Amino acid sequence: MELSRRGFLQLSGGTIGATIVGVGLKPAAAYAEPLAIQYAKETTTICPYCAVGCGLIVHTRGGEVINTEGDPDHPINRGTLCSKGAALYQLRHNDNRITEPLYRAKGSKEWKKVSWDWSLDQIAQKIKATRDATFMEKNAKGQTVNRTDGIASVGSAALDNEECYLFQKLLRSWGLVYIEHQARI
Amino acid sequence: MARKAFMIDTSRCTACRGCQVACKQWNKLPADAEVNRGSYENPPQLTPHLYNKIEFIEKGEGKDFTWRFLNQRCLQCGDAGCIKVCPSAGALFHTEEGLVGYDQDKCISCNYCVNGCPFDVPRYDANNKVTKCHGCMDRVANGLQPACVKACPTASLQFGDRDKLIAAAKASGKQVYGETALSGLGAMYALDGSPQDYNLAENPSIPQSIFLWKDVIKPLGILGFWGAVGAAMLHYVTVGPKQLEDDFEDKGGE
Amino acid sequence: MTNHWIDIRNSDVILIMGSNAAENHPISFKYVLEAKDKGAKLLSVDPRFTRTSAKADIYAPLRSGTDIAFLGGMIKHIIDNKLYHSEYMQLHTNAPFLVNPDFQMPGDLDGLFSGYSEEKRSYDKSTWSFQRDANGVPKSDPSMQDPNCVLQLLGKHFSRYTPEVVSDITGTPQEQLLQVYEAYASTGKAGKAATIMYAMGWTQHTVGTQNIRTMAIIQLLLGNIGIAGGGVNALRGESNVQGSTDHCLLFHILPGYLPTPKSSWNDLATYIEKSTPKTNDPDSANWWANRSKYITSLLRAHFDSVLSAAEDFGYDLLPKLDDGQNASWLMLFDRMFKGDIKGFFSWGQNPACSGSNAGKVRKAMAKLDWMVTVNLFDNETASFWKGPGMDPAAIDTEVFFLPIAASFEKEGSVTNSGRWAQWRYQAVPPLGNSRHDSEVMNELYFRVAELYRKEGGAFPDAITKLSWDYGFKGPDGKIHHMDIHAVAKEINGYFLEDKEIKGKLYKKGELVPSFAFLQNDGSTSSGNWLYCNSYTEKGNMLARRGQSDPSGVGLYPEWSWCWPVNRRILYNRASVDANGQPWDKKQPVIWWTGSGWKGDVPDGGWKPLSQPGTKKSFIMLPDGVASIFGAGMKEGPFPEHYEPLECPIEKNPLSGTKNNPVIKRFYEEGGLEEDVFYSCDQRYPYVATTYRVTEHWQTGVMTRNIPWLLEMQPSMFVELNPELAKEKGIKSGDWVKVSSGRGEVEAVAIVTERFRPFKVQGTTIHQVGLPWCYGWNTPNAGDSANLLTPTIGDANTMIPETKAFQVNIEKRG
Amino acid sequence: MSNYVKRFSAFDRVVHWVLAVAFFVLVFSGLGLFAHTFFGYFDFFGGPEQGILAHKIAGIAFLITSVLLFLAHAKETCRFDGDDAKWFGAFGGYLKRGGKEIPQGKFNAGQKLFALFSFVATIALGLTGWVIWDPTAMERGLTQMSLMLHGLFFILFMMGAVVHIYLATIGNPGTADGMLWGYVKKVWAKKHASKWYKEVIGE
Repeated sequence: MELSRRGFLQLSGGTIGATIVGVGLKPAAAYAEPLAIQYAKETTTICPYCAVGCGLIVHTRGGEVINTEGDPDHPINRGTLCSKGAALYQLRHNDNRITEPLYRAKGSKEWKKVSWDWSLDQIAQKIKATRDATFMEKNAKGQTVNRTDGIASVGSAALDNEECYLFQKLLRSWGLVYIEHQARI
Repeated sequence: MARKAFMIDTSRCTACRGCQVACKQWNKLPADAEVNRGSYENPPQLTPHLYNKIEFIEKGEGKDFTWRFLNQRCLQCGDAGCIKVCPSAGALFHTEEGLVGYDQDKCISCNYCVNGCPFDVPRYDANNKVTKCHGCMDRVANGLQPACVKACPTASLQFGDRDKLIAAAKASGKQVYGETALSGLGAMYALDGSPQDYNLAENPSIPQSIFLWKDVIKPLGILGFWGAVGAAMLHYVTVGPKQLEDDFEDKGGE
Repeated sequence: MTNHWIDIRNSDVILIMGSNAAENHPISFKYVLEAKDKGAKLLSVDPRFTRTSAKADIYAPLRSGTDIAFLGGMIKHIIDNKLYHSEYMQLHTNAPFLVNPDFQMPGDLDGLFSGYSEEKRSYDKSTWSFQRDANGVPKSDPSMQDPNCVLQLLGKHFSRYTPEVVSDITGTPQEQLLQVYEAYASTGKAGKAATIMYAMGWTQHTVGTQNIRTMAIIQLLLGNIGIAGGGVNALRGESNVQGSTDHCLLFHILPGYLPTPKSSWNDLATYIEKSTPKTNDPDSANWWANRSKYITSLLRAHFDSVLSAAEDFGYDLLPKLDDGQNASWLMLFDRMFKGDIKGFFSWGQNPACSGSNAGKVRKAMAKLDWMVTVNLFDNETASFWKGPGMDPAAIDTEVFFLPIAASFEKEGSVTNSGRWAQWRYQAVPPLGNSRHDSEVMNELYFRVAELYRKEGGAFPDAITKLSWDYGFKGPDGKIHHMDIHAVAKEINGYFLEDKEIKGKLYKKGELVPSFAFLQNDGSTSSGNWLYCNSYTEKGNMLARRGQSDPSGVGLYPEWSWCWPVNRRILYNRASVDANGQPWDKKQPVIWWTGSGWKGDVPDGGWKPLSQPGTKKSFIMLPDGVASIFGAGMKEGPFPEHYEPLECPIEKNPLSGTKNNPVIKRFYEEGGLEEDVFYSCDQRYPYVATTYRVTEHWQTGVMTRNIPWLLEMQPSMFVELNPELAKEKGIKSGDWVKVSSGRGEVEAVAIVTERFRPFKVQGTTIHQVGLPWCYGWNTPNAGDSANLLTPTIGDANTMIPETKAFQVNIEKRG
Repeated sequence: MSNYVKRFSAFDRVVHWVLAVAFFVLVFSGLGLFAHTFFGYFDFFGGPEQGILAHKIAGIAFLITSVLLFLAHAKETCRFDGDDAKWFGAFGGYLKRGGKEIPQGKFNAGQKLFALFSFVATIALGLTGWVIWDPTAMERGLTQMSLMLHGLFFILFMMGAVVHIYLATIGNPGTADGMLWGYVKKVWAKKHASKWYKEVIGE
């Protein structure tokens, strides 16, 4: 009985007799589909959430993400993931991602789609205008400070190291000192 | 092939629910819109899009308080009620590794399996076809671990040779739930408490009626049917029919 | 983290306090449970029974904001029972040092140390000093018996923290208190290791820095710093918060933790002179003496290399703070609220939910002229103008939303909590029309520079003399595709001219092998000295995937790269005795072979301490030893318990000084209605704390937009104990209103035994808890718990006190 | 004078044959649910889902016609007398050839028993069929019990049907005439239902 339950009878001439009397045939089958990620391209990455720094593999095919799972070679997580890390796939396949620059005008009730070129030009002009208007070469004591207190920045612990470095370099070149991010809160 | 199985070590589960999401990711299952009902446990039940979930179990007070976590899923029964009641051969089946797989193309939407399961596991999707944890039979057939097992950070979920997992769990002093019940579960629990602590049935079994129906009535019935046909044929060729002419012959003979 | 994630498995006792690792760093439990498998004890101390507590051997509840009292009691327990590691303390700490006899402590001064000025609300630290010999080297008593030595003073200070007093403050039953003390203190001997895993549960208090100091003292008493399975481990919350801190996206420091120039440091020489720590002890390495090399190399990386030494390599081009100017988070938003800030970048951050007193933050943003938000998803900051209580028509802030690539849509490195900087690759191009952050920065750089070149303006040199050489320049003089490797190489640093060092010639243009090669003559550049060695002529060290672990303690020295100079365990020279032999022979970090060190990269390659001509083991500190007595703190060299700004009790049971005496009190000083607080006020009788859940990350901007995660934790909740729920007629699943002096939020009640009432000074105190991962921008999710939290910061760091404040809770009408 | 007597009205015959067709539809559509061996029978209906639908429609037809037929003859079928006991005692005379027929009314004791059984089985199959109409709708135990009972009564009914068909056709030549076109030979009536024959003829 035990054997027949997990036996692996295949439909064959031998089962015809059983078919006539209607007893004996137990279902069992081998699964033989090819794996969804077979021959997919693998790219390693590090989880964007907490600072454990788990490794993931992103499987892509035809330039699109088809699967994400833990990197078994990563010495920290060894292929394992928590719920957030395991959900990386939906960061790509996600209807909520904003994919065009948006602009909200003074007093407006809504966002408006705008071009990158326009946005960047506008922002550059705003930076310059505010910087020029608020720049202090000297403080009240007459000491050189070369800064602006009129622009501030927060972020980000979600940037890559290279971007963090670039970002602080850029902000400081504009004279910002109100530079803060997640590490303070 | 030696039977493979899950061993779920409840003492190691931190309820991070990586398993819940890894499963959805691999099987490409959508999320459901949920609301908080006064618990972390969401969705509150398995759904057609949720093949495994963590149950959060709070018991006791003060120093005796415990918060336990149980991974709920298809327990891949050796004697599987769902397979037993399924009318469509191959819609639900045991894979070579002993997992309870299914083939939606063969599902006839009869819903019998939903009812036949002692653990209330199978669900029907929007196409009215059976869904449930199939142990990532596609991954397992290709030599990979099921998605949930691979994701589990603390090895609370393990998958492998069933006998070895049982031996290892016993060696670490755990009570194994499902070693023999239902001809051995293919997803067992290594419990650090009693089955009641985890709201598990002490002796899970297929309802007696399914046993009577599939193991008694069905074979006896088929025998009975053919028996009746046989008896009729036998009667015809031995005793023979009641020919109307018999009476005339009788009369004539008198 | 002084140590790293894998190292947790080497611990004998793991204390998780001020963090909830199982929920917020789930993979850490891989190693916590591995340690438990080998017999380690897991201790969970938390106001609330968490998923961490569920796995703990001992769970001890404590009232939010009383960690110093809890740990102070442990220090007393260790000292009273002589459970400390004497030899370790003598070798590696200032425990034997003799303190200035004029130094006085809170036991004598009603909660204050000597030197306090009521008027300035700060200390004159002149008595917080050591007795020094004629050469200026601190005097010490190796027997540690002198009543003025650090250890004796420490014992005297914490003698007031008896189990009765502690329990009366913390609400922890004495039984559990002692269980935790005994388990943890059992590691004060060679061969035993205990680790502390903490996070924002310790930092987000008005005494945040001192919470950590208290633990650091315990670790030094027990000899747990530098060893495998030990250390003081901050579990950092974002994938690259370590890296972003290292690169100093913070007002007070430049990359590599170099102080931001201030107005009185008018030239580079003054900067170096004033900011370089000094020592008179010939045995102290005083590594920061190299500061001149690091700041000079930083300037060489930042600015055009034609700038000469005579031009201070462009030092003047860096913005300078006024002396004493604090431009930290709370100040930033305070100034924004007052209308002093016109333009604002919110780049990959959501202050409308993450900022303490978020209501004030949101109102502040309405006063901006313009704001640039850079993110993957719409969020409460970007769309603040249409948030609850806002009238878009009345808000004149122009807002730009720039959509950005996800982590696997770009290339670069991130530094984890264990300081491992790991490279990640681009798997797919940015989604839709989103762009790499670096490309956006590049565009802004060129467009602003172009405007200044064309139109002139305020101090254009700072912009036009910036070096920006990260790829091929097109005919328009602009870079159109950023080479992120060029940035990584600049961070590491180059030789800018041929240079011979220790007999070896390094050619101009070569990458600098490590920070030991950096120069103060302008011949080297390095964007961040701490990362010098990360991208060398040997290649991109960050991308390494070597699997070897020769030491067997899980260092994986060939996997990625770790600062500094690939040292996996900080202060590792404290893991050995005077002869260079590991305290723990089974789990050695480094060991002296007689001719050199083996194991991890040692904290300085000098010989063992017993040999002449060596340097002491704590090379970053001027005295060369770890500071049990730490005069750098603002509140005092030893930690003292003070109540949170908002607290449920009238009086600090330990002294007449109720709150941290040196915090900046916004409400009293500025008088803003938004900054109001209510201590011991019947309108807000319950202690509240905030936290996150496994399923969401930070304010939830990313995770609330991931349907799989939102499904599991769909909306705002508040956890409260059944007694309070009964009192208030609240059932699990009910919607309730939680309010504080700053605002209110609606939440679903989770009535649970996981919160227990505390018995404090004979009264019952209820505590509730709320997650801060929600925001109004996600339908039906509720709003941020930070609408409730106060405007008050830690005295040293100004990190806001969001972990202990007062609220009321009512069933929603 | 005719050699035939009228046995079944047109109403009887139509209802019976609707019932019979429904029965065969039920058998063939239900066999696929009964055992994997018979799964192929679903092909008659264009697939299992259509087969299940046919089973449900035929089930309703069967229920109605079976009840109607029973009620139409309840007066005759629910009354048993001494002769019926004798009939049962002699197993209806089916065990040996050429025995003396025991006098019976319009329906012999076996037929009456079969009618009663059919009615009971119809009700049982109808009730259980209603429970398992949607197997997820009702309480699990009840559904499982109903599935079991549905199968049990199906089997019993099948066995009864085999006997019924055999005895109504080749087992008793001439019997089928009554249900086919309404009349049976007098000689058949005299032999198989002598009391009824007397009632009809001998007044």
